[in-house]
Amino acid sequence: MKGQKKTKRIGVFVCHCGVNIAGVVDVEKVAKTLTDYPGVAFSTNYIYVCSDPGQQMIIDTIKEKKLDGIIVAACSPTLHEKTFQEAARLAGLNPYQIEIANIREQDSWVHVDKDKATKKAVKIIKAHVEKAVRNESLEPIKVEVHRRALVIGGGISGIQAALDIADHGYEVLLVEKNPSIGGKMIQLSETFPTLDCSQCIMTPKMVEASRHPRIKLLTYHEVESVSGFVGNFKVRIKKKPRYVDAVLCNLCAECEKVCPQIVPDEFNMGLSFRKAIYMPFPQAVPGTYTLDAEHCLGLNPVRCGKCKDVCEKKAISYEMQETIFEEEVGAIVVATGYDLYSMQALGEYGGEKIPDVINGLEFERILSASGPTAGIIRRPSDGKVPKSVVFVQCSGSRDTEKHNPYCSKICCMYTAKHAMLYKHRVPDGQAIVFYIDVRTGGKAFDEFYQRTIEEDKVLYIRGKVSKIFKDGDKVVVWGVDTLTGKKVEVEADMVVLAMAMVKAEGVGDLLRKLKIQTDIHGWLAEAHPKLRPVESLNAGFYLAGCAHGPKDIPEAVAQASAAAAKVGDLFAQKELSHEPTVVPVDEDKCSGCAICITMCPYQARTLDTERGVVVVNEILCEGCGACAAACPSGAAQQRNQTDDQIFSMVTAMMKG
Amino acid sequence: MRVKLKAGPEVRKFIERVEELSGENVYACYQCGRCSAGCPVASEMDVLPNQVIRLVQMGLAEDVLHSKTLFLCASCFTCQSRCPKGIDMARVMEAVRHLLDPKGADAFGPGEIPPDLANELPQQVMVALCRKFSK
Amino acid sequence: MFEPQIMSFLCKWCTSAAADLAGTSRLHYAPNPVNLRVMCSSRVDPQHILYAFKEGADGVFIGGCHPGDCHYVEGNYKTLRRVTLFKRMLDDLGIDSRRLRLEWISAAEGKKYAQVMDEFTEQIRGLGPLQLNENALMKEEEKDE
Amino acid sequence: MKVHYYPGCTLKEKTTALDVSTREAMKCLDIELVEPEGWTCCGAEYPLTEEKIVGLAAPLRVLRQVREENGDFVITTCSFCYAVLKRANKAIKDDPLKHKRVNAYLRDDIKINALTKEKTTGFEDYNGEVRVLHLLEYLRDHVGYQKIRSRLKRPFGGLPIAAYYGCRLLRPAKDMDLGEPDDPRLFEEFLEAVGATPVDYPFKQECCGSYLSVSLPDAATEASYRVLRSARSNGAAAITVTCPLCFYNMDRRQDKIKEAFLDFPGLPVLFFTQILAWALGVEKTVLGLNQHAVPADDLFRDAPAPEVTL
Repeated sequence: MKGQKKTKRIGVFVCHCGVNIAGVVDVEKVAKTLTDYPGVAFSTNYIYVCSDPGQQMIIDTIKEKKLDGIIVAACSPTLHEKTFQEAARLAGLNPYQIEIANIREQDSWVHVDKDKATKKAVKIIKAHVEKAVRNESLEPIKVEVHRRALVIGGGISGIQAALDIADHGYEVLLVEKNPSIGGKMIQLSETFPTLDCSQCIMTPKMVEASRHPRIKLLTYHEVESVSGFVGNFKVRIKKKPRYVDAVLCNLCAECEKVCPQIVPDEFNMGLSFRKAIYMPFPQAVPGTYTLDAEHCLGLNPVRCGKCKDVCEKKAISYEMQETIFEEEVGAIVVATGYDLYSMQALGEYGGEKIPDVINGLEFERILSASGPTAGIIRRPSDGKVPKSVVFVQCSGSRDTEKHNPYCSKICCMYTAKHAMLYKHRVPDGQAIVFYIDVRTGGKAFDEFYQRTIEEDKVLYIRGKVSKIFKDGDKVVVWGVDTLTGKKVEVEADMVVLAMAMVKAEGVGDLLRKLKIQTDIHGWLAEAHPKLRPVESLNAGFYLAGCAHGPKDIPEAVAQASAAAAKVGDLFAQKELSHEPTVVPVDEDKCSGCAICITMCPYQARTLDTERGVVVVNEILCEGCGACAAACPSGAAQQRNQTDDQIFSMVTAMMKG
Repeated sequence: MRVKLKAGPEVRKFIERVEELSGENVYACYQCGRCSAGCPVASEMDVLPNQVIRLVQMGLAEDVLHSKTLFLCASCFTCQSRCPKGIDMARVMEAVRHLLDPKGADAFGPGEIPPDLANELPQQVMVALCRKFSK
Repeated sequence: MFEPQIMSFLCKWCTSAAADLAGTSRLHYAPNPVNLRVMCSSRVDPQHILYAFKEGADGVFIGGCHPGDCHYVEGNYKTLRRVTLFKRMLDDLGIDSRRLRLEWISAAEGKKYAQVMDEFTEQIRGLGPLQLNENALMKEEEKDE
Repeated sequence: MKVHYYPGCTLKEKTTALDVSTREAMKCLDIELVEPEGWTCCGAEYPLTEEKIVGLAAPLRVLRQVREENGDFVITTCSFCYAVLKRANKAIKDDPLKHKRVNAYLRDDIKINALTKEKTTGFEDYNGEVRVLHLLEYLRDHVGYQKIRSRLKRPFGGLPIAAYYGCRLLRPAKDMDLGEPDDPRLFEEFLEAVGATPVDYPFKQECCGSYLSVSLPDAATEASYRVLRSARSNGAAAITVTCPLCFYNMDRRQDKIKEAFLDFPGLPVLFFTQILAWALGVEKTVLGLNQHAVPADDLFRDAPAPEVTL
């Protein structure tokens, strides 16, 4: 093979590890055999190389023999690689010139034939000599970190992440596309399993986020695009015109009174109405009115202009324009939340056409004291208090055929809560829950579920509902009780569907702009399913809350805090330090075929279309080498594990 | 009597035959019961559709083969269209019918069409019935 | 008795760790495989495999993480695709594709690692020494150039 | 224009009303229906086990004949025939083994024919080339609702009619491909095109009881009752079907339904082709209304229907 630099002086230290190695491998013979091997300037054996005198021997020998690479033939590199790298550093040798030849775990401990084990040790060491003579001295890659974070999404996850990062001492931009922060949680009535009022625990968090000196709240803003890389992102943010000056607005509500345009109220899931100029809900943060241009008569004083005329503070201006500005951040937390699967997709359940068949969030609003019925349970069609309510779990979940194959995780608990709260408010009413399995893994969850049945006398029927239809003023539910084998029919007053959780509507576009990876359902993909659950595959991006998959409030908050802690890890360094054993590109050899780009899970490689070569962002490269194996021209070579090194190691192992 | 669950080659063969004939994976069923909930004739059945597939999963061939249900299914495919796992129950029913003793009596043969109806029944009824429910 | 030479490429995170576990558990197995540790099984280029055969390997082993466990998310899937395709080519080159083996062995499967090494060594022993058709291989190398 | 048409046995025998009205309606649209030479029964039931491959031979023989007569597609009205033809056609396209075995049957069949008819044409495998279209589908995609509207002589004046799909038209959806099996639109669109008002009701896709009306009459009676009652209580003046068996269960057996369910006042049952033919100007006397057990005459009044804005 070409390119062997025989000028290097390599030292070999064969460890006895007491009798652990020396009992099987003839260490003296090994050390002696290596003395004559090309590139080896010095070879010895020692009883415990990892001991202090052993390390001192290495340091002294490196200096004395002017070694520029060493092999320690000893135990697994997972144990003492760092130890010997440090010793070498003390002797003035670059740590990347150290190789560990594993002749204990992978040789002396697993073989009994001394002759064969000795021969194998020789092969292993020779291979590492071949590698060492070709090793480059490397320095960790350093890059400056912009210690400022962007959090996308102002629900509970985004708020928690923003608060934690800000409390760590870093500045945070919290971007929310809606007029107020609060997300889905602020819409909830009471939360399982403690039944504390969602607004009571959420509102203080929202206020805290708005008052925090290091959080810049950007409501009614959207992220337009992101460029750059970890530590150095450039973010373009769109400010949507609110047409109301949030500072001047004193919430007198005069504008709302005169506005002639009536619009379904999103906060109440369309169960009530708002005006075109509105405050999403009384505790909205920031506390200001917003003019919804889509439903306004035209932002035109000639056509209407009533709100502007009546505003004493002169807070309303029809001239506000959309603006776009750029910010620099070092880390991005994505907390874009979820939506409920559309009932339209379930034709057999009426496909949204039956007014008294509603989804879980609509029922939350009906239960909420601040909701459209002021907390009295009334059904949407005629406002009657329903005397029998059917709850249908797994609506659109766990269906591999037409809907969503996964379990939406929170529905078992919130359905139990719904049924319980219904029974608390309508004690003479009947609550029936149709379920397939009840999953209550969580602290105090199963006890809550049992209470729903035992104390509140909710009837749980095991079977999936096949059909729901309107008959007169009743809603008929066709199900089965698989436990008794009886086909059942319920004439209910109202039906609540526990609709599947799906990725937030429209979030796909945003994620494409961020170039952040998702799974096939559109949930954010984590860097490692077990070991890196709050980081994205894309360095510098962190995941929080339901954007990553269905989860309940404590889990979302925990993940948000974990994401914030990870951001803190990143920001604790002034400079990012990254393993230099990455795969750069030899531009002379690169033909720009871009095969390596498709191999890279980290988007570290991009095509420079002008020059027709691939360029590598070494900070993003994790050094797996998949691209190097795929590169047809040999332009992609992993540092200190080049093809040349692998070939020469193979030769040594097979012929040595 | 306690039913003894067996796992021998005979049981496996029965399950495999049902899967082979129907082209459906009976183990894909997680027993939600939706097929029974929507079935237009489930109330007449001694074994509900979801129980048919459950008995096949358990390898209890005799219980399935002796059930009236096999001759009540009208292949309307309501269960198929709503099954969350995309299992075509009508095919499972037909596969089990296929495994009945070929020398056994027809559940419904041409001779059983009431003579007073013979002149008025659409042809398709007679053909379909005999195809479905006789050997 | 014929002692086959086996070249073994092990991913750092799973199979090499399994080999270490086999060591700490003092499991004895055939000494024939010699291990080269790579960051990920997807670092292994078919050229490396072919080169090993050319340099005297009678068998080549690749060990990676189980599907879904890859430290680099999907490297093992890339390996699987490559190895599956490359096995077909090996047969065309006159190298019995059984001489190349890919296994998923996790860091907890020291025992499996030892078993697989024994099994593979015996299998290669049964296949006998690799008789290389140098001409076929040369053509392949020329193509690479 | 000549178009291949497979009536199926029931339409030639017990339910000629469907056949006659289809032909009359098509005439008004300048379409001549041609039956494939020597067509046979489709088998009524698509074989649901992998081993009953012989059941595919009958429907595919018919489709092959259409191909031999240079037809690209064939239309049917009976839901049973439609399902069998369409699914058999898909099966041999999807499954090479079925393709091979069915063609072996067909080849033998041709040999026998050759002996008797002294015709020796070479056998070419049938590969599912002929498309199977339901008349509703054909009207939507080939004729076009625009053309139907322009030819209307007696638009229905917004008469509320319930479209009944039943089982075979829609399911299994991956084979039938006529829309969401629990939220179909095809039949309603047709009713709108002829000037009627489609009635939305939750039983349009439920089973009428099918052939259980013979083996388990009470179950079929109840199933049909539920459909009729749902249509009626949602305001339908009539229910319309595509299948002779649905017609039998809901019209011919309506007296039994009324006996069993005293609250049910009755509802006329029409074939969709009778509606189409009448709207296109065909005379009432040729629609086969005398075959109905439930009088439907009143729905077809010669008095000019009120103007309908389209």
